[in-house]
Amino acid sequence: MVDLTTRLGALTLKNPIMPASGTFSEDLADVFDLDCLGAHVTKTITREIRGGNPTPRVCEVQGSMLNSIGIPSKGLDYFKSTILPHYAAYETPLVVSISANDADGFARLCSDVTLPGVAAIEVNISCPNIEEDGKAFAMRPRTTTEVMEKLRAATDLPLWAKLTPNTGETIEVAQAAEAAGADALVVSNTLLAMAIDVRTRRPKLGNLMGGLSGPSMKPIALRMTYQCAKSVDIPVIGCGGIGEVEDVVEFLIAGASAVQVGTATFINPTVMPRLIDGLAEYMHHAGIARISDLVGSVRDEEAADGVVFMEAAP
Amino acid sequence: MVDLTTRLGALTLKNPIMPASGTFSEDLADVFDLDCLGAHVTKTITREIRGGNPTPRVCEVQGSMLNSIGIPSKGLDYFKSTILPHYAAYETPLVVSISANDADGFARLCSDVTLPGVAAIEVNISCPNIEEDGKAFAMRPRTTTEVMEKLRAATDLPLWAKLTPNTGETIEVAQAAEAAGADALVVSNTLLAMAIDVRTRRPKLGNLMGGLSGPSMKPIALRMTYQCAKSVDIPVIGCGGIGEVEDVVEFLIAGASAVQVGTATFINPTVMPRLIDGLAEYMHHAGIARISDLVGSVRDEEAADGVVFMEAAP
Amino acid sequence: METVIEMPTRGALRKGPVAEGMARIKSNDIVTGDYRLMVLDAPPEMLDCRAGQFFHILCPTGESFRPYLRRPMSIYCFDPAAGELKFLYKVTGEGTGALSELRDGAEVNLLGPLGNGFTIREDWKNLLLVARGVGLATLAPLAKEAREAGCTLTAICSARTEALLMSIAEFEAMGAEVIPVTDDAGTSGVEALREVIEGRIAEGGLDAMYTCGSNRILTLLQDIGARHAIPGEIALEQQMACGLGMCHCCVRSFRREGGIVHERVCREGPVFDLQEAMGW
Amino acid sequence: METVIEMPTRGALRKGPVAEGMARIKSNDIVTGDYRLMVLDAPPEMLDCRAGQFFHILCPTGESFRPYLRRPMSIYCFDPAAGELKFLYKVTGEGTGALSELRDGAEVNLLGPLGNGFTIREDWKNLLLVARGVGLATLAPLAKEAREAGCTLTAICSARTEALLMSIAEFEAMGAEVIPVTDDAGTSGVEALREVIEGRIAEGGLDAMYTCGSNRILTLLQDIGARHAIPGEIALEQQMACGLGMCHCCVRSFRREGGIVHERVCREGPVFDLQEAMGW
Ligand SMILES: Cc1cc2nc3c(=O)[nH]c(=O)nc-3n(C[C@H](O)[C@H](O)[C@H](O)COP(=O)(O)OP(=O)(O)OC[C@H]3O[C@@H](n4cnc5c(N)ncnc54)[C@H](O)[C@@H]3O)c2cc1C
Ligand SMILES: Cc1cc2nc3c(=O)[nH]c(=O)nc-3n(C[C@H](O)[C@H](O)[C@H](O)COP(=O)(O)OP(=O)(O)OC[C@H]3O[C@@H](n4cnc5c(N)ncnc54)[C@H](O)[C@@H]3O)c2cc1C
Ligand SMILES: Cc1cc2nc3c(=O)[nH]c(=O)nc-3n(C[C@H](O)[C@H](O)[C@H](O)COP(=O)(O)O)c2cc1C
Ligand SMILES: Cc1cc2nc3c(=O)[nH]c(=O)nc-3n(C[C@H](O)[C@H](O)[C@H](O)COP(=O)(O)O)c2cc1C
Ligand code: FES
Ligand code: FES
Repeated sequence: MVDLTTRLGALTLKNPIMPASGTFSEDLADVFDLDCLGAHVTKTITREIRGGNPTPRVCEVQGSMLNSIGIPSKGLDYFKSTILPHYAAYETPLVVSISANDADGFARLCSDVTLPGVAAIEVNISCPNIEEDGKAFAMRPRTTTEVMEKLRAATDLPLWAKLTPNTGETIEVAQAAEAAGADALVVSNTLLAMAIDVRTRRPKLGNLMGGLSGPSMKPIALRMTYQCAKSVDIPVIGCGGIGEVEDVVEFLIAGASAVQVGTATFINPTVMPRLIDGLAEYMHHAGIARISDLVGSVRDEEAADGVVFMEAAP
Repeated sequence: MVDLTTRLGALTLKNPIMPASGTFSEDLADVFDLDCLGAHVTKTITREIRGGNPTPRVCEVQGSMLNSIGIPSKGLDYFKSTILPHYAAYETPLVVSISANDADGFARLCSDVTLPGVAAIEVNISCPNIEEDGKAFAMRPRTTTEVMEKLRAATDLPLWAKLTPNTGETIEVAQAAEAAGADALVVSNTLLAMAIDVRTRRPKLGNLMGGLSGPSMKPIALRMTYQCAKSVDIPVIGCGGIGEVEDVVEFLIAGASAVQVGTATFINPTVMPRLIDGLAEYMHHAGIARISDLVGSVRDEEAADGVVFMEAAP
Repeated sequence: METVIEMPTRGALRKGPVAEGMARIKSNDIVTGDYRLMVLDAPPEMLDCRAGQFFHILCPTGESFRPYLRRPMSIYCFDPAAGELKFLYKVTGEGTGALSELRDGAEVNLLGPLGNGFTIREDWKNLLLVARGVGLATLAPLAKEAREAGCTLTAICSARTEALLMSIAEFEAMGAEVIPVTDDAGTSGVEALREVIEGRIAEGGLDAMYTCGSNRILTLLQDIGARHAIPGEIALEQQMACGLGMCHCCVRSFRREGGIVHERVCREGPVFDLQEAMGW
Repeated sequence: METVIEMPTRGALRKGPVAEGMARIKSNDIVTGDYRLMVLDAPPEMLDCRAGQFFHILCPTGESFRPYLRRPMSIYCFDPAAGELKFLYKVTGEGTGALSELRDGAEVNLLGPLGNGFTIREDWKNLLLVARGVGLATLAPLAKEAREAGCTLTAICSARTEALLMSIAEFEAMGAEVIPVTDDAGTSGVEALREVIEGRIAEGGLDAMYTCGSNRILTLLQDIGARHAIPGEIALEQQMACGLGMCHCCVRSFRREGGIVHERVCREGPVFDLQEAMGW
């Protein structure tokens, strides 16, 4: 009997598969029973009503995609009146993703979504911090510490910090988030990228640049997952380019305790239930009884410790 | 008559296509006449003889590759006695890529390769700086300034600074390199990534992590090329995932004055001459007379200026 | 000892209103120019459709085409009795290029039916549709629904040349009156169209108008609709990623009391109120 | 006005010693188990080969397999007169999986011939090769070269089971004496092999030994070679990216005076001195 139960600090999930913020909503219930998932994660919400970015908001690149949606949000009230009650129908724990432009507003929102029916709060600190130079909170350890301390003080719920790959200080940021009281890290958000239509010479995204997600992100997110798992004691949730059972296993081996699936759901909307079944089957055939037998089991003894912190490759 | 001539500061190239360091050597002369290229760029050389990293040194990821070769080098003497004379047989200008672990050693090497037959020096400042915490020089503006000032003082040859994508400060680093006297920027080196063999649970690279190159890098390198071209006045040489004529055109439109082709040569060793011919044909059909008519011609008026410096996407 | 695999989601892939699965290609031939007709053998759960709905198609990767995202395609024809689903598409890029290479007997992964179809209110009797080019694919199934609702339908079919006019026979078979117009004949311009439509209105009245795609025709119909208080609907297009309402990439702007709002083409659309739609 | 395109590299793709281009598949069938034989119609510039050299093959991307890098494959057989090139390969992953799906008549992009082949010194008369599994592919063309050089060749062919023994007829057709050994029969162990080879040496002497692939056999032959002062060569494998010597990913370690050195399997190899090669 394969046991897919996954522990994320105080939270126990029935399996390690959950959606990535912004690539999931109650609309997916049209395709399968959402109660099979390990957790539900909302699109990032903001306090105010926001319109989002100009279209086109997505484009393709070789085997992956870019997006610049811009966190359109119907605001906090709509979340409380409509979204939260909707998820009450499910047993699966609900994780609410939130964001704000400044640390105090972020903390207030965090406090306001600390509500019955919310199992954890994912803080999208990969979004621009307009008090500083517009760089995301999670680009630097200092701004990570500042915002995470305020967020920690604002809620008793498990607090997941979602990191950005657009930094040269992944490990320092991860450690700052842990020190400031994060209960888990989500690794990671999308990587800033661009595409131009050579015919029209216009950027393919209305907002000029956007975030790379999908298979191209996998080796980058896997590296970050490994770096984070090696340098913090809180659980790491892997995210980036996951679409096949082997991807899930690879992230677990690298040190992730659970994974989020984003872009793959666009290509194959039933991918998450397929991954849950496929993971059980894989573990059965490989004789692996528990998820924890996989987590962090990478055989990296031979590779020198020094290179864990290596920052340049060739 | 299409004119492929490309100006890179003091240097004029007969076309904008050149190889990326580490993916090219005199061995390619077995396949085509290397004199068709806009420039020749050597593998990064170091003063000392170096062995390089443990094998496996490359692996595949979805539609791209990782490498961790580790700059094996036969040293400066071998370069002078064997490599440099070899390239004397060609008209095409020779660009020598160099690297070192500390700024003073880097500058001394730079001075030592300032030799007849060398047209420009590409400084691989994406390599670890062991005087600091092992992070590459080009990860921070301060360390970029320090090393680039010493390098600038060490040579009168055109100095190309090769940037790393493993930073959250691309624009600041680009401006630091320019301010310290770089004549051009090469954008960029590989992005730190990882892959694990789920069967053996071992890292797929002997050195644990390695650099992502190939098509997955394209939207990232294109974004950096655009950011750099917008924020400095020296020419930018695009590099990352280029393999088709449309890719070359896309980088030129984004602001690159020339491009380097790396991984694509492994897949298709004749890709560079094909790109040169294909670019001429493309320009002919599109009615574009000169390379300079393409460079930086991106129609980004509609996209707000503010987002140029945006650092987080969704 | 035989171990038992716990299948935590067994039964999770139960049928929701939207199906995801394979359909087998019966034929996939050129209609005219770059237009192709794909006829599929589809399972019953995919055939509970409305005119105006669409499928999100996973176009296969091969040597020459490497699409990544799914591609939205209107339902050109659905026939639950025959187990058939048809798409009429124009080959324009990676995705439709990949579709065009599929041979008879190949399978293709479909997600759908998706979105909201056209409305025919009970009190509407005289309907008009204006379709151009591949817009026919979206509007064609309205003919059948109109007939089933006991309405008379006039279809203005527009194309660059006569050779590119498609589906006229199909419309006529459904009892619709077809008015072909072409650029070649100079009959497809906005003013020419206005005359034809105003003529219809003068003759017998119009209860509703339907269109899709073209900005020019949208503006014309909005103007005529506003003057004569004739309601209408338009099917819109937009880049799509998920097709289900999750990603918010497919929004368009609409005029509403209180200001301009964004709605998702895949979820609130693709069919929208004619007057609320904004040009692009 | 007709403009002229300047083609700056016209003539640049002139024939170097290494060719890159397409070859058409004549057949691609299962030999035994996971082993397949691919027979290609190759252009003359690809057929100026030596035993031990290899080609770097661009395996096609499809729905089921998506290899990215090229895959190195030894030349199993080359016949300039017939315009034929053959590869014997074992289906193990993405690349060889993709190759195995190619149908007769399909084209595949080859780069080669690459690397250095085996040496047969003029004064060598009695040669021995030890091949296991797919190592046969690498060593097989030595039989023809040995015959052309007027040497006698003994081929010890090793496999898991008798069914997996390949190419015995081909070796015999080239006048080689074949000694089949299998795990099933218990004849393929190191000590059994040692006995056979020592027997040969005792009988008539051996001038050179050739092998490839297996660490176990390498150690055995190094030991025998050192005892009896018999030279030898080994063909080595390593992950490859460029195949041409540019990327330095394919190195292996070798014992030389002065210490251990790295050499590129694609450029300095794949054939190396038996005693210098180091186990892995
Ligand atoms: C609801 C809906 C129904 C449609 N029905 C039909 C139909 O019945 N027949 C038909 O031929 N076409 C239809 N289209 C348009 C069709 O989706 C595009 O032509 C197709 O996506 C082009 O893909 P491509 O890869 O061939 O082109 P590319 O230019 O390579 O596409 C690049 C990207 O742009 C997107 N894109 C390009 N054109 C459009 C467009 N017009 N609308 C939305 N996204 C686009 C693609 O989906 C892809 O993500 C419909 C679009 C929508 C939104
Ligand atoms: C010079 C040379 C000659 C060879 N000749 C033959 C031959 O004639 N017949 C044959 O069946 N095989 C031969 N091989 C091995 C063959 O290259 C590999 O089996 C093949 O690359 C496996 O690819 P894959 O995608 O099917 O396997 P995967 O496991 O999916 O490959 C993953 C990666 O590992 C590399 N790789 C895997 N195994 C090997 C290996 N043994 N050597 C080098 N790289 C490897 C692949 O190239 C690829 O980059 C040769 C190898 C070399 C270096
Ligand atoms: C269309 C789209 C919208 C997204 N919106 C959000 C968001 O609102 N908040 C957030 O934290 N991440 C957002 N993301 C990032 C994803 O949650 C995820 O981190 C990223 O896509 C990498 O995972 P993937 O490769 O599996 O998609 C979005 C991604 C996409 C593609
Ligand atoms: C095998 C390999 C070796 C490389 N070696 C070097 C090097 O020595 N110095 C350097 O500056 N960049 C090196 N690079 C990086 C390339 O020059 C280039 O910046 C990168 O690969 C991105 O371009 P591409 O996607 O076209 O390959 C190497 C890349 C590869 C794949
Ligand atoms: S395509 Fe995702 S919301 Fe419409
Ligand atoms: S494979 Fe590139 S040097 Fe051998």
